[in-house]
Amino acid sequence: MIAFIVRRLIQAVVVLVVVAFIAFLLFQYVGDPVVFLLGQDASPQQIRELRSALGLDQPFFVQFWHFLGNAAQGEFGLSLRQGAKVSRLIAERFPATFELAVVAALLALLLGVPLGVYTALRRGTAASQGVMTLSLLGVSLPPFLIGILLILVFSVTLGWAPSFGRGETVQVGWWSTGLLTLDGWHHLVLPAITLAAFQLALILRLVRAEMLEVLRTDYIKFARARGLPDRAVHFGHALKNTLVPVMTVIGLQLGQLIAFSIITETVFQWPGMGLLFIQAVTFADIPMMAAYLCLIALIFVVINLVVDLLYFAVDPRLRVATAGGH
Amino acid sequence: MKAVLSRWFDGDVGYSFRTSPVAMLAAAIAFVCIFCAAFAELVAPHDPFDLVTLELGHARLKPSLEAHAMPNPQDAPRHYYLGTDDQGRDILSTIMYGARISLVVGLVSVLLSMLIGVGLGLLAGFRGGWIDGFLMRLCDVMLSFPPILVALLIAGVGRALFPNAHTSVAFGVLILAITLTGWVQYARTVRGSTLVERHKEYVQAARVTGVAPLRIMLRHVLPNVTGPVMVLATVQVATAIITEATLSFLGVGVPPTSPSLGTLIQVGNNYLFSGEWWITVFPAVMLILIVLSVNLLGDWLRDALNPKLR
Amino acid sequence: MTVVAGSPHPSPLPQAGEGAKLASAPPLVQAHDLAKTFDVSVPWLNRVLERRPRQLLHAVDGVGFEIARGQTLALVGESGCGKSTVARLLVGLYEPTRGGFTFDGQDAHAAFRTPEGRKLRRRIQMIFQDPYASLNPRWRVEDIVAEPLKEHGLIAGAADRRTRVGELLASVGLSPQDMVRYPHQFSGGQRQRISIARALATHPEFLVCDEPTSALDVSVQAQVLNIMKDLQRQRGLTYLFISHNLAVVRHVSDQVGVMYLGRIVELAGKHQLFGQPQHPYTRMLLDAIPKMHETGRARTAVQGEVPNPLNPPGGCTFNPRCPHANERCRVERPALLEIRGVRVACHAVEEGRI
Amino acid sequence: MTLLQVQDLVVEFPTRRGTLRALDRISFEIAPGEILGVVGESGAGKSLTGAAIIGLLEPPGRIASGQVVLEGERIDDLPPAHLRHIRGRKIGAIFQDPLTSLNPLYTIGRQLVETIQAHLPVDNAEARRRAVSLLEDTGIPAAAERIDHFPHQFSGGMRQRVVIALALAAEPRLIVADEPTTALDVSIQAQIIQLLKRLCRDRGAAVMLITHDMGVIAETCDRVAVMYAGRIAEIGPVHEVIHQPAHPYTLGLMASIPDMEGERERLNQIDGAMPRLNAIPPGCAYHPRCPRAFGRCDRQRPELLHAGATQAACWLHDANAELAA
Amino acid sequence: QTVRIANQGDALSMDPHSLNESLQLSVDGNVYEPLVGRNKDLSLAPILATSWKQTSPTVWRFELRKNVQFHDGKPFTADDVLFSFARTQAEGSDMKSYTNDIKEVRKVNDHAIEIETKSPFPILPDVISLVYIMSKKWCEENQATRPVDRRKGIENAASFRANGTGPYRLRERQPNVRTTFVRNGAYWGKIDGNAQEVIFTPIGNDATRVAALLSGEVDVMEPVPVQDIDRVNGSPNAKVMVGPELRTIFLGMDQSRNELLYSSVKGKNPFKDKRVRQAFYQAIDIDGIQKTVMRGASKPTGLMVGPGINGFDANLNKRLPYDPEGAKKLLADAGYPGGFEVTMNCPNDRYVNDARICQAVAANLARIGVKINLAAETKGTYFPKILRRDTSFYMLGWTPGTYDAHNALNALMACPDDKGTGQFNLGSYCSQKLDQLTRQIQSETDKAKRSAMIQEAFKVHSDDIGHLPLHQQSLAWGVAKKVDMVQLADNFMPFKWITVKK
Ligand SMILES: Nc1ncnc2c1ncn2[C@@H]1O[C@H](COP(=O)(O)OP(=O)(O)OP(=O)(O)O)[C@@H](O)[C@H]1O
Ligand SMILES: Nc1ncnc2c1ncn2[C@@H]1O[C@H](COP(=O)(O)OP(=O)(O)OP(=O)(O)O)[C@@H](O)[C@H]1O
Ligand SMILES: [Mg+2]
Ligand SMILES: [Mg+2]
Repeated sequence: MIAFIVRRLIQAVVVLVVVAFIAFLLFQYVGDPVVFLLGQDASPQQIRELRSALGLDQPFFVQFWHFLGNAAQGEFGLSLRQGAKVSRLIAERFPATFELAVVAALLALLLGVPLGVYTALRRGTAASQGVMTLSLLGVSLPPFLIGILLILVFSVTLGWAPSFGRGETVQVGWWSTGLLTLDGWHHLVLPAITLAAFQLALILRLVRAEMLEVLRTDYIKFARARGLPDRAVHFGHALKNTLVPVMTVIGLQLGQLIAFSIITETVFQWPGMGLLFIQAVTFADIPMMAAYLCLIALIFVVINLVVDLLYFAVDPRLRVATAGGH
Repeated sequence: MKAVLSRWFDGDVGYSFRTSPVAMLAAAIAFVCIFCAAFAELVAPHDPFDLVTLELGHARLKPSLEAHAMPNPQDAPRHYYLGTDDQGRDILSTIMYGARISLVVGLVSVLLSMLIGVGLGLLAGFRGGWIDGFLMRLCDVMLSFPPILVALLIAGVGRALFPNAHTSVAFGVLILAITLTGWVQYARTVRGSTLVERHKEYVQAARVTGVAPLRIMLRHVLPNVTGPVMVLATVQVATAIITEATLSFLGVGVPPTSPSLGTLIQVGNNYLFSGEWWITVFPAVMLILIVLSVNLLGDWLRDALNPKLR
Repeated sequence: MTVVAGSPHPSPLPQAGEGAKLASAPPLVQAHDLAKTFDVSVPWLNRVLERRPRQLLHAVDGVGFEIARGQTLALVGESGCGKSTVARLLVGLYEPTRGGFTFDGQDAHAAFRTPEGRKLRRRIQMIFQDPYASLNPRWRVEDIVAEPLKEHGLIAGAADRRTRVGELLASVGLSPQDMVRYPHQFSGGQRQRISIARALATHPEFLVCDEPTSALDVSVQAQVLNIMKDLQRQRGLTYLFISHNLAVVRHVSDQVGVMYLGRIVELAGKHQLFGQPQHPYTRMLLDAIPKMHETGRARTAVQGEVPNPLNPPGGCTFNPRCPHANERCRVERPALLEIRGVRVACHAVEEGRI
Repeated sequence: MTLLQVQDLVVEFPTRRGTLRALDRISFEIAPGEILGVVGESGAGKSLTGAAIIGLLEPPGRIASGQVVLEGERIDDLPPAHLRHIRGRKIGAIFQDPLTSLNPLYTIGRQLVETIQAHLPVDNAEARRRAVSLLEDTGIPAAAERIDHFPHQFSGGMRQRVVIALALAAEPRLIVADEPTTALDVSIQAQIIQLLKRLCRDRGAAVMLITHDMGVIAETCDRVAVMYAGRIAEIGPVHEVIHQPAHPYTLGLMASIPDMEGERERLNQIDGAMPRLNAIPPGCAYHPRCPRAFGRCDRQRPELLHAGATQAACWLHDANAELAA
Repeated sequence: QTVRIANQGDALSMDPHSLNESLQLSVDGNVYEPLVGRNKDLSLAPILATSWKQTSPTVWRFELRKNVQFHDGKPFTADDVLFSFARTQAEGSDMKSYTNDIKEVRKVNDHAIEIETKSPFPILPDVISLVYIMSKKWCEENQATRPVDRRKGIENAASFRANGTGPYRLRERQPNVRTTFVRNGAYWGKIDGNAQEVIFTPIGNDATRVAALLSGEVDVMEPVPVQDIDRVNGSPNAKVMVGPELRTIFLGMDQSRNELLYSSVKGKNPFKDKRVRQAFYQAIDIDGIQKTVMRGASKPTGLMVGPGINGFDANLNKRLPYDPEGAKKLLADAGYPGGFEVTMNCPNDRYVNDARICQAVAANLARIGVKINLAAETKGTYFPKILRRDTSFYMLGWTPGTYDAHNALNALMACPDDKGTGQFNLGSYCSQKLDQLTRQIQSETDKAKRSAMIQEAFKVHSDDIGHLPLHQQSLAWGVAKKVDMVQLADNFMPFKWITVKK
């Protein structure tokens, strides 16, 4: 198992390098930072100078190599647009995104899983049909529309929740948290719902589908025959057997939440990484994008590693399969 | 052909279709949507993609049953049942034409990513070892890129290769971009289930029979891991349609003169506060209908394909 | 027709009536020193934290036998002694940890790995112990039984194949109309029959039967056993037959191997074995057979504790339960020796103590 | 006083091509401390009877009519919440398929402890102690160690014993044992049988033992029911049913048992196959295969009739009618 | 009184020399001040310089204001001015273009300086109105003597902190989240407004920004999307201040290549033909666009600069009439009776309703038979593309940074060379006459003569139909009814003119 983890860590490094490589490839197509760096009155001479000063005129592989060298030392340079350390900017923004993503994920999980179980158990009843249909709204309404509608209803019309920003935050070390203030939670509600809507629907539907399969198995029947309480049968035995696919998807979705909450963050002006990233894209802020993509890659690598380890934790059959070597 | 159809209709799947009102309703909705999209030229009252007929003066009209006089007296007055958008396009017609774009992009890209993802996921889960490792790390890499960036990359390359083919390449770019970022979910999900499934005895029985691994994967394991795939796929259709809108906005998709459903919603979104709700609401309803029917059909098909649920 | 051993081409099916065994012909199936070890350790982290050692389970530990063409070798023994594992080794589902087996003169495990292995697969089939798990829950019976036919291209037309599947089903006492149903719609015994029909579909030469009739009622069991015997007579089929039902074993087998904790302790012709069992375990086993005609009477079960396969006793693994065990039995592992015309692994028998 | 009474039980599967009647008016009863053997052709409906008794028919299967009465209380129409207290506690069930009956994700210990605690107010340590002793009772070697293993790490026979241990965990009054010893070698089989018998003797528990092994039936049961095509063909004391079967089917069944003495090239078999559920012939279901069928057998369905010490559903034993030649 | 202001974007840095972007300069302008600033009508105002005069064609003398203190209490002197001008020329500065024409800045005494330009430079005071003065001492103490240099990867204290002479001081800065300013109690001048504290927040999303204003979470926001102007005006507690903006939106055509890159016409360039350009011009229904797309929030224009720019002449600001029929004829005359196909590039997140304007133009052109393939994209990819001149037909907006017509002539209309002239003349319109005039305007110091030359140059351009001017978009600020403020046409928002009613 330790060999497994070590192997995965080595692979993770490869993944990061590949991501960085592709990221660099991409930058030729997302725009030219120099155009945005210099004002409209800059002379061609200035543009040429800046280009060479930034090393943008060097061959692709030289640029990439420089980037790797610096990145290996945890140095991603300055944001071209903001003129501040990329690492610091990301560190500043990470807590906001992370808190939003985690709250949204919890919301999606805590509602999605039980509702999924419920709709699977009460297949065909009006209530579960209703839940299923509602969940379709979650997957078919684009998040920007959900966000705007929420704002329209709850901020503008009712005035219950603020429409933008993170509210009051408290600094805990380098981490700024909005979870310790009432105002912070107040600001969190709408974005979290917006972000969770899709995940919630997906998890709900997935759990339901898997539950329906598992509920038909012999061991569930046998568990019932032993007179186990329904809760134990449904949540202990059935739910756990749905976990392999559900975990995979949840893992992926959590990654997606952290990585690509761009739209929600834009709508609610949530000062997170997604907002940072979309700005970086609009202004072709290469160091920022590179660092961001590497961070996302890292998040996914970690999440996927955890999911794979959880596979083992959840399903002993897989454990033996890998340990015994096939 | 007829025989095949009738066999299918008499078969289990056909039977469960005939006895499921939900499935029939969903199919009816899907049929109407697809029909309107495919034959928009015939069904739609106007051709919103034909710029000549657009009347800027008719922009943002409310939905109504009354006809509007054209500014040029020689033209016939027009009906805008669902109102018009900011360019004077008839929403009803635009929905039909736009649905064509959205459906093609949504369905094709989901199908493609499903094919790729399920294929690679099966391979990874079934073969294990370095193939598994490699494919899953590939997933890690792909996951790190938002579709937006991938689309920009592909569009860049595409334009470099075919500098003069903007609109025709656009579709390809969209589909490719959504596919490339979409297959990962399927791959990882299928792989997870395959890991469990490949140790079951029926797989071993097939091995003993001498069935080639590829066939075992496709014929034995695949049907037993499709459950989550169906859920994902049906849900992803909507996501793909919305992603298409975002990409089009960034300039790598279809031009704004031929808006897709997603684009309409996105454009209309700007008019929510100013009270022109119909620009966004009707396309959104259409999108919901499409997604609803796809999901209901998907749910039904999943149950219908599962012999134990019959 | 004579089958030339080691012929590079797989021999065609022997025609009806020609399955008579040739004393001089080398055996069709030869297993030598087969062993399979499973790693059943707890997860690495727990092992480290709880300081538990790595645990290896020697499910099969040096099993050797041969079966001549047209013969039946039965394996009996306590459950968990490794019979199914042997069966799985023979059909190539497990890679042996040690040893190997030759089929018709060629190294089967090497062959399984090559494309040629597919041909071999057709000639070796298996009936699984657990009928339900071995049937794909999403397939109709028709497809399940037809799969080997399709896979080996035995019957081309779909209609012909259906007919053949119908015949196969009928031959195990199912109705051809059952073709359209799915495994979960059958009773346990019916599933077992489906699995038998599938195994018979390719006309295999060697059939590994892991408790093929245990889920069948006696009348269907009689039908199935009769079919198996008929096939053997007509086509010279070779069987490895695993069963707990000694009456059935006695009926079908030519040779019987008695396994105990991963090893063969006695290997003899059926008449010797049932007539004069040598190994103390065999004797106990035979005593434990329920007697049909003495209703309500308890039989004598094998005495003593069933040993732990993870931590088998030293020397002869049977020694803790053996009435004849002495010091040697506790330290020295007996080899399988030819004694009094049978092969038996027992110091007591070797020394003539019993 | 009977423990379990099954009356005119009918189980049906509605399918798209008509309704299948898998159990057709089954009636029998079991007294406390009694072991009732159930034998019959595979597919005859033995497992379904067991499943119907504990209320775990798989949909779309359903009890169409008849009733199941346990200790004077009707249980076939109880709501699920009530049933739960009966299952495991009053009726223990052992299913036919050991490999799939165990949850692959939990250690057998956890499944045992959970079951014990669902019914008995004991703490973890006590539950675990009981679990180990249950496993020992069923003859699992090194039970204390193997309790923490997962189902897939056991051989088929051992899994079967685990399933038995689970069914016995809460000391039920009635045990529905569906082929509990099929996967076991004779010596373990003997242990299990002894265990079941001991339960009956010591605690007055009753057992409904479904099996194909006539040796086991002979050794264990007090009475036997023989089923055929969803109906009871014959029911009576074990000795009589085995040695003087009254129903031609039972007769054929007994004849096809391979025995330890004689040497036969072929076993006796009953030719033909049991009818499919959708094509059960009118009258006696067995008549197409019956060597002694006569006039009314293909028209009128025989009810259970007294035939010596046993009861058989066969017109041969109709005292009121003349035997046809 | 606290005023909460929301804007589309954020000032990216507090360093006034790091980026030449109007939002950043506008925000920083509350903390830092130039020598010469602007009044409410954009006329020049003495700020840190009390007066200035041209002592020779190339030398200007500025008298500096006395008794001015930086926020940290240090006095403001000529050294700070010298330092700041030097700083704008340092590595990493984006403000170089404003001081490029300066040869030397000399200290006369503590409160007077002289600026010598490389050549006669009549509009120097206009040009330096965005050069903010920093404290030399403070910059030295904080290692901020140069603007942050992205190339070196070194951060800079001046990005996050500020020490100016302005009416507001920086209290707290969270980039892209919130920046808080408080009134400078020791300000040298009078502050008209009464805002004690200003909280500045970026809100990128249009709808969210509107929502924030409507729900009262902000008091001022900018810009209001044109379609929401009515809604805001209709709300009980907010209104929209609409005013002209300096930026002119126009379309450009590739007039230099012999074959267009993206067109169905092969072998020749239709845009080289004035008739085609005129046909395009007259096909555009600018009033329809103004009414429908811009909802009235724009001012159609016939010139490439708007009112408020030095050199603008209302008499010249006449458009050719909208005339689709005539346009069709012109096209036919030019040899395209059936029209042709051309790709139009357009941004979709840069100017007010940019992509929608393009769509409307495309629809207009469709009426005369020209098929437009509209490629609208985000500014991130759009600008690099058109700046490569990889376009046949494009949209651009321009505000002359110097508030002077010469800037527009030189950047947009003069023949491109590799020294920066005509850098944004992306269709390479070329006119000898105009080029010559532009060079003369550059150094002509006589006001009247200069104006005449500018007008002549504009006339040349209009007659050639070098570009297709569309309109000046309007400023639209959403303001709570309790707030009074001054709207400047250059879209700067000085806090000192904000008053909150009780
Ligand atoms: N879901 C189902 N749909 C249709 N028929 C079914 C279904 N489940 C079981 N049956 C039928 O019901 C009959 C009785 O099945 P049951 O499992 O009770 O047999 P059994 O007597 O236990 O046989 P065995 O000894 O082989 O286990 C069988 O003929 C079977 O085909
Ligand atoms: N995949 C596996 N992983 C770990 N241990 C295994 C595995 N398969 C079998 N074993 C162990 O190997 C031993 C032999 O198992 P096997 O299935 O061969 O027994 P068997 O003789 O067939 O028993 P039965 O008659 O009960 O089926 C058992 O102790 C079992 O627990
Ligand atoms: Mg076995
Ligand atoms: Mg059964």
